[in-house]
Amino acid sequence: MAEIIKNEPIANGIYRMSVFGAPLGRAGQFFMLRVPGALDPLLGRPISICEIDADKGETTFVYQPIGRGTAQFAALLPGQQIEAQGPYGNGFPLKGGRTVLIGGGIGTAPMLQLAKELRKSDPARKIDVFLGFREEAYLEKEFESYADNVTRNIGGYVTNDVDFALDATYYACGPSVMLRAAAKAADEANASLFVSLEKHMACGVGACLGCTCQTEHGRKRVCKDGPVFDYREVRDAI
Amino acid sequence: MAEIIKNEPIANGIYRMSVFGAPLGRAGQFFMLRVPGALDPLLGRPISICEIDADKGETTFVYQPIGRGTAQFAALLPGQQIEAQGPYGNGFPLKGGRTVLIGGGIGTAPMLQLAKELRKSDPARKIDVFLGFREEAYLEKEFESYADNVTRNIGGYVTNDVDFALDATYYACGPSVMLRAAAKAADEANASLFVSLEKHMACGVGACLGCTCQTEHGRKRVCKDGPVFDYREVRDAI
Amino acid sequence: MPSNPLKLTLCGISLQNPVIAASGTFGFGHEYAEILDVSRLGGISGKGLTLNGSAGNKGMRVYETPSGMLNSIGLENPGVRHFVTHEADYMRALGPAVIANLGGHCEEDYLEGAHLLNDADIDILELNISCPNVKAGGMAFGMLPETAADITQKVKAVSRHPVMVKLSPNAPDLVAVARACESAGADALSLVNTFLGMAIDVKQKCAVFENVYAGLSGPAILPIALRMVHQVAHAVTIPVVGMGGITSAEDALKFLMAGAVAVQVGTMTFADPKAMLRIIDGLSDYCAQEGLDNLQQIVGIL
Amino acid sequence: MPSNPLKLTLCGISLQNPVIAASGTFGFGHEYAEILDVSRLGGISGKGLTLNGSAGNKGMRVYETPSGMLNSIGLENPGVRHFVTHEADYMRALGPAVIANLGGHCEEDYLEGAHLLNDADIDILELNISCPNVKAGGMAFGMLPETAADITQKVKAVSRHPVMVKLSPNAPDLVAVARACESAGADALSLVNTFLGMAIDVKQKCAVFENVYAGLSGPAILPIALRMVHQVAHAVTIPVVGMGGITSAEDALKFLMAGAVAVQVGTMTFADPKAMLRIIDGLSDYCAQEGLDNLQQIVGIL
Ligand SMILES: Cc1cc2nc3c(=O)[nH]c(=O)nc-3n(C[C@H](O)[C@H](O)[C@H](O)COP(=O)(O)OP(=O)(O)OC[C@H]3O[C@@H](n4cnc5c(N)ncnc54)[C@H](O)[C@@H]3O)c2cc1C
Ligand SMILES: Cc1cc2nc3c(=O)[nH]c(=O)nc-3n(C[C@H](O)[C@H](O)[C@H](O)COP(=O)(O)OP(=O)(O)OC[C@H]3O[C@@H](n4cnc5c(N)ncnc54)[C@H](O)[C@@H]3O)c2cc1C
Ligand SMILES: Cc1cc2nc3c(=O)[nH]c(=O)nc-3n(C[C@H](O)[C@H](O)[C@H](O)COP(=O)(O)O)c2cc1C
Ligand SMILES: Cc1cc2nc3c(=O)[nH]c(=O)nc-3n(C[C@H](O)[C@H](O)[C@H](O)COP(=O)(O)O)c2cc1C
Ligand code: FES
Ligand code: FES
Repeated sequence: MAEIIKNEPIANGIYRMSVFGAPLGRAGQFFMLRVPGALDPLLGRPISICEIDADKGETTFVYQPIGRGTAQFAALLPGQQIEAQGPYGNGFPLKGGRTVLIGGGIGTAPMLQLAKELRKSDPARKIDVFLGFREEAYLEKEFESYADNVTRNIGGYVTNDVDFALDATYYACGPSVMLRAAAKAADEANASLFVSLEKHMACGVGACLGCTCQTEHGRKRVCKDGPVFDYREVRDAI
Repeated sequence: MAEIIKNEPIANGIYRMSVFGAPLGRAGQFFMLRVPGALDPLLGRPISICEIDADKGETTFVYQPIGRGTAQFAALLPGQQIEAQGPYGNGFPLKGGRTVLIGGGIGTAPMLQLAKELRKSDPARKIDVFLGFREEAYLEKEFESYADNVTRNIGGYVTNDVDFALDATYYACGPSVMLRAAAKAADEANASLFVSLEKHMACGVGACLGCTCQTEHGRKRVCKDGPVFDYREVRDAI
Repeated sequence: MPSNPLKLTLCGISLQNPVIAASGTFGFGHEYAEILDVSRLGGISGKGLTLNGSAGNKGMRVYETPSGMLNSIGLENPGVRHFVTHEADYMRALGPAVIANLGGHCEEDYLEGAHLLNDADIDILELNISCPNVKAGGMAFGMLPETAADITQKVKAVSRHPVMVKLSPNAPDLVAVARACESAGADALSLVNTFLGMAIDVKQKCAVFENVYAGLSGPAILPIALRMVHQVAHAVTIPVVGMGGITSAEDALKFLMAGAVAVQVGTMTFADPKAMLRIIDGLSDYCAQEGLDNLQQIVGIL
Repeated sequence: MPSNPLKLTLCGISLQNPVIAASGTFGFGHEYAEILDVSRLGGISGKGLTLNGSAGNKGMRVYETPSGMLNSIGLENPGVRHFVTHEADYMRALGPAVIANLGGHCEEDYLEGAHLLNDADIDILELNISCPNVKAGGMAFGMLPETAADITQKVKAVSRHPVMVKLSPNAPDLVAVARACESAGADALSLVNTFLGMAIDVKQKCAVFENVYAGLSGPAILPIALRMVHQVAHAVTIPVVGMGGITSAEDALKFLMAGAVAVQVGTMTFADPKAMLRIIDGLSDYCAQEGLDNLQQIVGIL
């Protein structure tokens, strides 16, 4: 059980929630969040770690209330409790050298903690961040603390802004169309690209087989073996 | 939908919640309260009006978190919404002359608004209040604003403190044992006694027939034809 | 002036929309008429009637379960004669289509009840052969195709009203029962009635209900009810009215897409008395968004 | 030293408590072993196996419903041989009783699978004749008393392990199936598997699941599952293991009072991974409060 410290809109239809007491994870991992007590909604909702403040013991999520579960989250107030099971999933591999981060919509959320960890692991490296939004940008300022460049795109194709021919590691999270475009570009440029996938989940830990997908190395569970994969492995599942 | 103004414990395991925006009722009526959105708990919980502040448009409830629904209420914070359907039920008949109010445990709650209305209807009348609690008293002070005497009993039988032989109207709400004792005493003294009954409810409006009881005048619905009855009518249902 | 996209015809009766209050959850309309504009409903199915009325079951009658409820009302009702003389005209005056729900303990009761209802100005007789809460009650008739067909055919022979048979989800072979009722002349089918369930009071170490088992309704049963409506709608050609846990316009659309021409809403009305009005508004919005001339165009598209 | 009041014997196997992880909801134990002390469980029923393994169903596989979920995993599993060589010993080392859940597409698959499992160090073979998610799959065997008895008897003849037959709540006559399995030699029965349900994506105007229907589990089904366990436990003399929507010690006690000697917990583990540990602690507390030497004293008191 974690305690809600803050829970506020940061853009139209986008909320940021900070909680205290959830075990600390790492970039690319997620929690199954659930309002305690009631049996409906029943299952936890997978929500990525957006930022970790290890000193304060706080984890921040950025989420979009789109259905019953997430709408319930938006109604919570500081001081109330939320069940935060996790951290689950493999997280992003922290590669050395130059890195390019591509986030689309709510997929920008996990990129922030990734930028933070990449920066911490190497204060001198180059980190380029590309953010794509449909209508309104968010988290831009936060990225500026860790990135060298933050490019944002509203209403267009963020992947068009990205040069995939650099000697860099690329990380992407966002809607399928965006990931497919990134994969195509990475193919053409022979780039190294890691993608974070989304699937409907029940358990989040690898037990129910609700989120499996076909990969180059057999069937894998997005929640447990992912959500982050080398895009070449999961080409058919994007 | 009503907005929560206050929601705090006032004794061990007893909460008081004030809401704004619920239609104003009268003493003895109740609301079906429900946390909006989720489908579990599904049904509203019948909770009596404890006090009405007509000027502010506020209704106050006093409740005991004993199960899933009421425990959910206790976790709500000011600013959050609660569905308050009602007011339902007949309410207490406001008789003239001397009155004696008997409340047991959480059954003290509806008596407060009754005292208020009785006092308002006749500033000169005599109002005696008897409150029985198992371990800890609450609402005592509030009753003092309207009553001439407030007698409390902790751990004993509150009905033993009451003289049923007065030329007065008696009102009682509390656990069945208490109501049965009051009915017996009223029988012996030939007193006029109104009791507020409790039954498990689904609709609260008289449509589901989940709360019917056998009365002297045929089957009646506690939610719609009651919850307040002349005790003689519902002797077998107490 | 564009015509009302929600209107439909059920058993030759014109309904202004496909949202009907489910039997046993709306009385005869009085109570909710004080709280909401009941004239906006498509129809109202009244509390289940038995020939001579009944005081219903003893003991606990309603019990909440996760996203659902068990009830053991046991058809408490004032009897068919009372309905004919005191309730039918009131219901007619409310505006929505009037459906009388008739249960029975034996064939004679059903037939005499149906006969008496010929004197009432109702639109549809809903033949309840599926109430699980009365011993030797309606559900016995609804479990097997033969008995269901038999009572349907006999009631049809007596009644001047269209007959909609209400099916039990507890029937071993629901589709066979549905087909049998169709062959026996049913004008429409409605389903589902409640699922047989059980509750135990752990503290008291006893069953919560005097009858031990009771009927489960509410959102919890929606996925099973939807599957059953889909199966039945694909097996018969008469209209099917679907129900079971509907809470929203989206839920209602699911039943329509699965093959129901109309829906009934029960338990959700208890939780939110205005649920049916919300659903009607939502269906209107849906037609506008999708550019549908008539909502019936989506019936059975799955 | 007082003995453990939760312990019991099931099919001759000693269990430290009556709380068993339900098949398909706990993998083979690996995943939850990272999160909680799985050694405290009474038993673990592994993911349903088929002879040659399977990639499971395509498309959407899990979908939340009010207080429940539909699944259409379709028995994705690595096959019996893989289980025997790679999983059985791991499960044994975890501590709780080891139950292998075996599904099948045809009689040969079941018998060959049961034969191969003779080489594995398991405690109980749970014969799954009730998976609703595989076409021509296990559920076909579980619908009728004759087919259920036939496969039970044949598997019993092949297997060196005690056989617990897992029943389908979708069987037209569940009690008859239970009796038939008992007569055919089943050592125990477990129920319920999931209820056939349906989900529709209104926006896309299509069924959510490629197989159209899927299996409903979770708290929503508890009242129906409890009724079925009560019915079956009263109809047979072999032990019954109950399940369906259990979330708490109180829920578990309901199934025990209804006649189950042990329970399985599935969906609730997804919502709260530690649910089974809470349940075990709650059952211990209950024995202490009630002064029970052994929890089995309350089995079937209703
Ligand atoms: C690994 C992972 C990380 C995620 N991180 C974030 C994040 O940081 N911020 C954010 O806003 N969203 C995130 N999502 C998506 C988020 O989980 C869904 O938006 C959310 O579950 C929707 O729940 P709901 O109750 O609002 O919607 P409903 O439609 O009511 O949900 C019904 C069911 O479907 C599931 N579901 C619905 N949409 C999705 C979806 N897009 N992905 C997975 N399951 C879904 C729900 O979990 C639930 O079980 C993430 C998803 C995954 C798989
Ligand atoms: C007319 C009326 C007025 C009431 N006024 C108050 C009040 O002012 N303050 C207060 O604390 N309580 C009051 N109660 C009792 C209150 O309704 C129950 O304590 C509450 O419903 C319990 O809900 P739960 O979810 O906490 O318990 P659960 O046991 O989880 O509830 C399960 C179901 O049982 C019903 N239920 C459980 N206990 C009772 C009960 N004692 N009476 C009726 N239904 C019950 C619930 O409504 C729910 O449908 C009143 C009851 C009635 C009938
Ligand atoms: C309290 C209650 C009483 C009911 N009484 C009747 C009845 O008299 N006749 C009948 O045919 N169905 C009766 N039903 C069943 C409902 O009409 C409906 O079939 C069922 O509740 C499923 O719909 P729902 O989930 O929307 O409630 C009753 C249901 C409830 C909850
Ligand atoms: C995701 C999922 C997968 C399941 N897989 C199996 C299986 O492989 N074999 C089986 O016998 N039952 C399977 N079941 C059924 C459960 O074992 C159990 O019978 C059912 O879920 C009811 O219990 P519950 O409500 O506690 O989940 C599965 C259930 C779920 C939810
Ligand atoms: S969500 Fe259960 S295996 Fe991934
Ligand atoms: S609670 Fe429905 S009639 Fe009283």
